[in-house]
Amino acid sequence: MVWMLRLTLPLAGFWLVLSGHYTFLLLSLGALTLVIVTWIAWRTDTVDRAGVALHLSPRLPLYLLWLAKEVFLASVAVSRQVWSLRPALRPAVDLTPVGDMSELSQVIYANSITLTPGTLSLTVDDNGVEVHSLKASDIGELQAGEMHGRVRRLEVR
Amino acid sequence: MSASLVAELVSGVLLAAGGLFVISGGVGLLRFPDFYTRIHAVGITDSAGAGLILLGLLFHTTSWDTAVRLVLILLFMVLTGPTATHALAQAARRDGVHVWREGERRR
Amino acid sequence: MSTFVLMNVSLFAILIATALAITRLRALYEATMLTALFSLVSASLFVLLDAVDVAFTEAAVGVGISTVLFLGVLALTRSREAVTPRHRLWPAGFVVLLAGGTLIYAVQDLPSFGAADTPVQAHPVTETYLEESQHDIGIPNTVTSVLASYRGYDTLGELVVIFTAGVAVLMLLAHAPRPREHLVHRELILADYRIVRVISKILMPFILVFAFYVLFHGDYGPGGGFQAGVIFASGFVLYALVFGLDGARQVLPQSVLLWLIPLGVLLYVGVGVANMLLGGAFLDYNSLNPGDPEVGQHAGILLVETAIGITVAAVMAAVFFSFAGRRLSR
Amino acid sequence: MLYAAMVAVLVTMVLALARAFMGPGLYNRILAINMFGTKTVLFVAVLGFLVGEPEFLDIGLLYALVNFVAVIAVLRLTHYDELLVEGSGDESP
Repeated sequence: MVWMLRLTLPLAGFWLVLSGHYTFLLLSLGALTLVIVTWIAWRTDTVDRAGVALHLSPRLPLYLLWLAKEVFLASVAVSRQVWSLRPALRPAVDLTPVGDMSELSQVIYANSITLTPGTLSLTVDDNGVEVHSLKASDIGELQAGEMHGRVRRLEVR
Repeated sequence: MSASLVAELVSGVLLAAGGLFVISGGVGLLRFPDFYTRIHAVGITDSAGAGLILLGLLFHTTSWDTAVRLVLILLFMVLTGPTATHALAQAARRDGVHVWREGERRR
Repeated sequence: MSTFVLMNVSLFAILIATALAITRLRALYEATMLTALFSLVSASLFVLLDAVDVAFTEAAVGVGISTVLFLGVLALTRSREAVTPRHRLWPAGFVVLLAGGTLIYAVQDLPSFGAADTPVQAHPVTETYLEESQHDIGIPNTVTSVLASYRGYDTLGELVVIFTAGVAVLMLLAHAPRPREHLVHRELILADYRIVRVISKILMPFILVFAFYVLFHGDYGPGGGFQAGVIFASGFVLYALVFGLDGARQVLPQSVLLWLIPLGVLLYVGVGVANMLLGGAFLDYNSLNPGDPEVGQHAGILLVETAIGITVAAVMAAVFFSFAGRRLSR
Repeated sequence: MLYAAMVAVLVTMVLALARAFMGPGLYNRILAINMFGTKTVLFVAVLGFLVGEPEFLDIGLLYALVNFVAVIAVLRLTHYDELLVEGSGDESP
């Protein structure tokens, strides 16, 4: 039941903001859509047992704002490399630990790493995220764990 | 100053900054020495460039429908963009695409 | 030169450059990627020309499905183009030059770009569609009224073409031999890619909802049955790509797909037959609700678009399954 | 500023195209084409505002979703080549 709500509520929101026509006909078609898609999603869950659900933490918007700031700063740094006459690129590959994160948090963490220019997640498993970066200090920053901590705090509810 | 003028100004600044990032990424895609470093360049256009341009458009509109779609596009790009690049990088890594180190010939 | 001309010219230049690059490449995977790019550029051009519905279709079909199908085909054959011996290039070159020359000669007869006095613009039927569709049919998107109501016959024909093509492909490919075990070991199993798996899982329902949104809002904006069907199929293909064909088949069994293919066509024809039983002409939706023709039109268009969506989605998914099923087993 | 953003996007499209032509290899091309796809989203969005018809954003939304499927498809389906060469004798030069 909780599973269904977690899935259906975002989908319902998606339909409502997209639609913009709140007539009886379109709302009932929307309800029909939600029934069909939820049913298909339920079937996929029994097939792949991936057990992924959108845990929308109330802290998520705050995290996204912080991430946006990081992305902006990193973009400025990489852009300066792009435009400098002799780009000082010292690529490095190293592992940054994930600790005992849930799978979804690992994904958020790895994608945040990729989203920030200058760092890129290569592989993800329980040992950690293998990161490729334009300079070694970027990986050091990740290993220091600020982003990791913020992603961790998204889990706490 | 009226609110709409401020919105116009903010939108202009965001669009200009976004355009700058977008071009930077494109130039980086050509200038950087190997596949992995180029991904970082693409990262600038896809995250900062796209984000700023979409935000700029968001300040440019007064219609609710349009604003919703801009936000949705932004959300989907945040979701799919890094996933696609990560998948690419992981597949390239698995295929043994060489990681360029400083001082090597560009490829 | 106005900005729009400039944008048109630059997009056309990109388009031609892409086409030339596609012909030059011998590595067919790369060429297929460039055809996807070709679709992106031409869709942008359609947007620029204000043909929003066409752009929508091009985006959905060209990028979402045909790339995937091409790749599925390449997975069955080999991915490098054979080198044609030089002496055999001459006749081909002659034919190409002849055909190209004829086309360029014919271009002189085309109206100039953006001309207002072309037959398309000047013919009274254009006026009729644009002016009277609001009164006759009462939905904002004239493209949808033309496609589903005024020219319902044509659209039925198109649907039957898709149906026939789908059946033909399935007859050729449906009985797939299982892939040989030793060939599978180097395959990329995306379900092991944690991020791709999680994000695809989250994204898939949204793609499906978006497909339904496109289907049901064709009256108001760009969209309709064809696009919706393709988007639905591509959402499903995403699932099959990540979680394997067997998984996708468990979610939506092949037999169900095979039933859905004719179901759409039958629904379309059924609407027409119902019109006749109610005393109207074939596909004359007014007869669905003689009191208020607009309601009848609305219902008829909705049903017909749904019918298109069902068949297109089922055909696309089934065709992908049968191509991929020859190799992709997991 | 809309025009400036538009020009930036178009120029970057050309740059991405250059990388897609040059390669080298499959991955650089996919990378460039993936980037071209996201630029198309921006192009369509900005164009919608220039023309004054923001309904175009539906197309942008569609691109953002479909481009992802295409990239995943390439990654999933491009690994058969060597199989043919190593695995069976039916590959003639």
